Amino acid sequence: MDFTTQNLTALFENLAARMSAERDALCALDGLIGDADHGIAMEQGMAAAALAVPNLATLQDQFNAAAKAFLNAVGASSGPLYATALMRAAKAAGPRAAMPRSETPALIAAMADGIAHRGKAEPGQKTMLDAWAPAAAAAKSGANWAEILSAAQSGADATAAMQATLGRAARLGERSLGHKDPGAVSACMIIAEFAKALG
Amino acid sequence: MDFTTQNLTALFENLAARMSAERDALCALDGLIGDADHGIAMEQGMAAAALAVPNLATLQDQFNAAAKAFLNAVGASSGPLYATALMRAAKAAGPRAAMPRSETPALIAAMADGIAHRGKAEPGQKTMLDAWAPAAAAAKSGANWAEILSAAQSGADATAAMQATLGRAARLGERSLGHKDPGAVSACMIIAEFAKALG
Amino acid sequence: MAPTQKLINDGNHAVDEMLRGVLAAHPNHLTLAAPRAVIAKHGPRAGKVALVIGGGSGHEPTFLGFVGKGLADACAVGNVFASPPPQPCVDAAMAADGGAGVLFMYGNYAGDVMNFDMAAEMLEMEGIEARTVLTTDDIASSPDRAKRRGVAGNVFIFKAAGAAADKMLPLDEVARIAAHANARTYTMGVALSACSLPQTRRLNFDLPAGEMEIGMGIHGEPGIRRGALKPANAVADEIMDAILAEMNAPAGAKVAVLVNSLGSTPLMELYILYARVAARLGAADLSVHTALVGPYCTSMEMAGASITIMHLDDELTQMLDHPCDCAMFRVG
Amino acid sequence: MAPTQKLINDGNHAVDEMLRGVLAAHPNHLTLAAPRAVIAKHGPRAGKVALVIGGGSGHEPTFLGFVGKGLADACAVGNVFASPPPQPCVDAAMAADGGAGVLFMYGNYAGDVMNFDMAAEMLEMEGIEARTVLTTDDIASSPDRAKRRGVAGNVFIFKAAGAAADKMLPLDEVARIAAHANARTYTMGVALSACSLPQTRRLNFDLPAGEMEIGMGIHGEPGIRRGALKPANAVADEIMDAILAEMNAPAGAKVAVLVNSLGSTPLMELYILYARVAARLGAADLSVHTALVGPYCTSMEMAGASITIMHLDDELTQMLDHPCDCAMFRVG
Ligand SMILES: Nc1ncnc2c1ncn2[C@@H]1O[C@H](COP(=O)(O)OP(=O)(O)O)[C@@H](O)[C@H]1O
Ligand SMILES: Nc1ncnc2c1ncn2[C@@H]1O[C@H](COP(=O)(O)OP(=O)(O)O)[C@@H](O)[C@H]1O
Ligand SMILES: [Mg+2]
Ligand SMILES: [Mg+2]
Ligand SMILES: [Mg+2]
Ligand SMILES: [Mg+2]
Repeated sequence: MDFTTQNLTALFENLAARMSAERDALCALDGLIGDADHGIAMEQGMAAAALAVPNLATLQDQFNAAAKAFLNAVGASSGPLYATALMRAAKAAGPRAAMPRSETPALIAAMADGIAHRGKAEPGQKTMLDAWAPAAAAAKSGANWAEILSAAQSGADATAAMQATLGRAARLGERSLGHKDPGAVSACMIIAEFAKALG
Repeated sequence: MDFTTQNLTALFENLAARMSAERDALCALDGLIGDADHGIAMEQGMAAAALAVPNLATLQDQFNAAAKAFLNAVGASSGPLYATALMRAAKAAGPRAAMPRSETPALIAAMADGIAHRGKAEPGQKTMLDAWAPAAAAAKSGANWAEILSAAQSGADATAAMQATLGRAARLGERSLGHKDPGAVSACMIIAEFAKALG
Repeated sequence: MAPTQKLINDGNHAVDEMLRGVLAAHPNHLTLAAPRAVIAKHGPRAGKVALVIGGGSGHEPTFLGFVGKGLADACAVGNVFASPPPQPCVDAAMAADGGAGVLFMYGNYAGDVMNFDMAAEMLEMEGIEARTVLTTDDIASSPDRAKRRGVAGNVFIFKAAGAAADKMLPLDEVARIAAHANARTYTMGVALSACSLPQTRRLNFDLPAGEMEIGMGIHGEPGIRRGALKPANAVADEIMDAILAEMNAPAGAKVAVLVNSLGSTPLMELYILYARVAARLGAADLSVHTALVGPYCTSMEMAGASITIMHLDDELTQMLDHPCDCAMFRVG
Repeated sequence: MAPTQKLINDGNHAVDEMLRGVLAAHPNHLTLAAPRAVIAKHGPRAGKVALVIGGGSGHEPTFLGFVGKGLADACAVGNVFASPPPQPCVDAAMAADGGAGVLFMYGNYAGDVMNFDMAAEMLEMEGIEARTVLTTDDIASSPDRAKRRGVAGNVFIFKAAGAAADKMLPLDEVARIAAHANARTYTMGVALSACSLPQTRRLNFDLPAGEMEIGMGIHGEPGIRRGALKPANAVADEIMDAILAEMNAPAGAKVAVLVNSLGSTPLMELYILYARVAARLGAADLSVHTALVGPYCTSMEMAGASITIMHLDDELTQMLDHPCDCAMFRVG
């Protein structure tokens, strides 16, 4: 069965619900090495995205609408990063009402590219890219959704041992050690929802 | 043995030490129905008075010097009240280097008069006068120092059941009930030091 | 309990060190007439009524910050939450005196009344006429206006009197306008946290989370009653209900508004309150001529806010619009 | 843990309700160009470079309060501690554009850079030239100036750029002066308590009594290190040592000083700090041309303070002295 616009609408609803449920935990994580608002940004962004996607004809339109809605609701760092990620996903999905499930891992790879591009980020800098990049690598190498998610999670776990060199936490120097990057943690949650819908 | 200028110098030293020791407790009391600074006012006032009284020729000069020093160090409500009290004590002591101990209870009566005059206060309004007035009444009726002190203490204890109608606490209405007036409590401490020196 | 977190040196010297900083920061506005007596550089002049304000410290920018051309000529500076003694009041008055008499203005507190009254007596002996107008704008503090405290309304009331003096009106007129301004000014506040004195660094009362003190003054004294912490709009409504009922202004009247922080309540919260205050005034068909939002009359680090409304008439409008130039407040 | 004590309604609407209050309180200064895009009533005009500032909310009076004739022409308003998205930046720029180009100025944070860069790209498509000067005054945040955060120094840096634009200088010159102002501005701060977001009302970090965060930014993010809470003079000395060493100004130079409250630190403490700052500047034979003391760039209810020194030259002096008239800041 193909992945349809209905399926994507449902996925964004799940993403919104998940971010809402995790809001305070993500804020607490961001409080340790950032400004304690990451959960709020992700909740607002995904809520806006979920409102924007129903009743659109193509997956591409949906992802683009989600990108725009997320960005306008949030700003912050997460806004441009996820807006760019979602616009890349739109391109990958293309102007069609459904796509074969076998092609969906390419969405993850596209999103990771968008984040790296917008954030001028590389793996190892203790950002969300440390979850997205290994997930994308797994996706590109033909891994299944469980493997993609597990790659993201290992990547996010590894951020605890990194010293941040990009984003707000970079100013903390060694004080950023020992805490996971909140953006990498929320990235795993997003990828987990993709996996649940598609795996 | 007469009560001399040396004795009065020592008494003010004791008053300063006592107020310093009780500062935080008096502030805490004032916090319940006032602005939490009564201990600070009494500490500063008595410290300044103690510095002002040595090397003066007469008890009158000493009390007047103490009055002025207390007032200038403190302001607040306590300043004018105790300055006036101490000026009345100066008058009662008179321009002499010593006074018979038997006459010293008159100092308490004079101080109480000064406070009532400056504060336009009457007993029952939940102020320091509720300690000073019964002490003065006892002093005038020929009571000994133990009795004077005990009158002051009963008066101060009774303020807990009063609703304030004068001073800062008057704005609290019924919320002033159940707490002793801080000025009445510090008054007992002062009278206790007089009693220790003179009893 | 651990001492509260303050950037001070020695609590006993906090007021004098602050004063030193104020004088250093505002050399074009303020100078010292005597210890604890601050005078405006360009305010006092011959033939002008001298407006002398004062009170305890810890309310900054009240009182110090309102000394300047067009507002107060001088200020007596007390210890934290303590009226200044008579001497600095006298020093301030003598330094500001222009031969046309002195008007003392300060909040109605027992301590301030006793000290300033002693100062007025001392000035009389010097042949200087001193009159007094107490501010009594805190409507929560007593049903009887004469017994009320003076709180944030000070800003508007001092401003009106300062303008009258700056226009070279005689003492009688300045005092009349000051009393008139006070009579038409209404304030009520709430506190969301206690504050602490520099000497003790202990919270002066205990306020559990989720509660607030209603009818709060500006000295950390408890309010009139304690209640559940409500949303900003409900708090604004409770205060505006009380003020509008007392003020009883006819539709179409003009008002001045001050939404004041008691210390640590930030501008974001004040403007949220202001939005509701403006809506309430609009609904009552009252128009806002002047709006001030910020920390104008504080209790050090206390959290909370007060709302002041001055019911304007042409005279008071003119007085509020008159220019003034103080270290911490300017109009025009 | 109990929610922090705030006078708000719904945390999700706090920024929009604040904005409503700001616009209601300052109708002569500010108006809305689009949602979350505020524009000065008397600032923008034909042939003038448009200075557009912006950033997250929660720093009031930064950024909103510095919009007005002679300073910023417009401002994009983000969520609390969150950069505004590109759209309000574009809206603010288009509304303020006078045909002479747009200068974006904001603090150097990853989020702001991404959003404003997207805005600049969008403006390019509209044929409007947009340049950017980031503020990077927080000397504690990195040894490398280009990587530093922009904090309270914003006030002086925006002021200089706003004056240059108001004098009708061309975009190149305005951008040069803005960068020059930034390069000569040095800030460092300490925090004595955390703050909390309106949505979560939880303290964003845990600071035990008796400790402080040193090298604190303005978003409640932890500082560079944590240390024992020291007396005000020792704190001022530590900051001034760092600033003076970096600034390396010759004896006789002029400076502008800002002693800024991060939120709940009251004027009393700021002036105690200022007294020491003035003494240190005097000892280094530096003279104070402008002194600001108060809450200029805050983190809501956070306790703490920062010290900013701008090393003046004739050009910057002229820019700081140039008049401006904003809702929350005035010069001249
Ligand atoms: N340049 C960047 N590239 C990739 N990810 C970044 C970059 N800057 C920040 N991030 C991510 O953004 C997260 C913070 O997001 P959020 O809290 O919403 O924004 P802000 O830092 O503006 O408050 C960080 O945990 C990190 O994962
Ligand atoms: N009018 C008055 N007459 C007599 N005593 C008064 C009067 N007003 C206040 N007091 C006393 O002063 C005490 C408070 O003193 P203090 O805390 O030093 O001054 P303040 O109230 O100005 O802070 C009260 O507890 C009360 O005993
Ligand atoms: Mg964040
Ligand atoms: Mg008291
Ligand atoms: Mg007091
Ligand atoms: Mg943020």
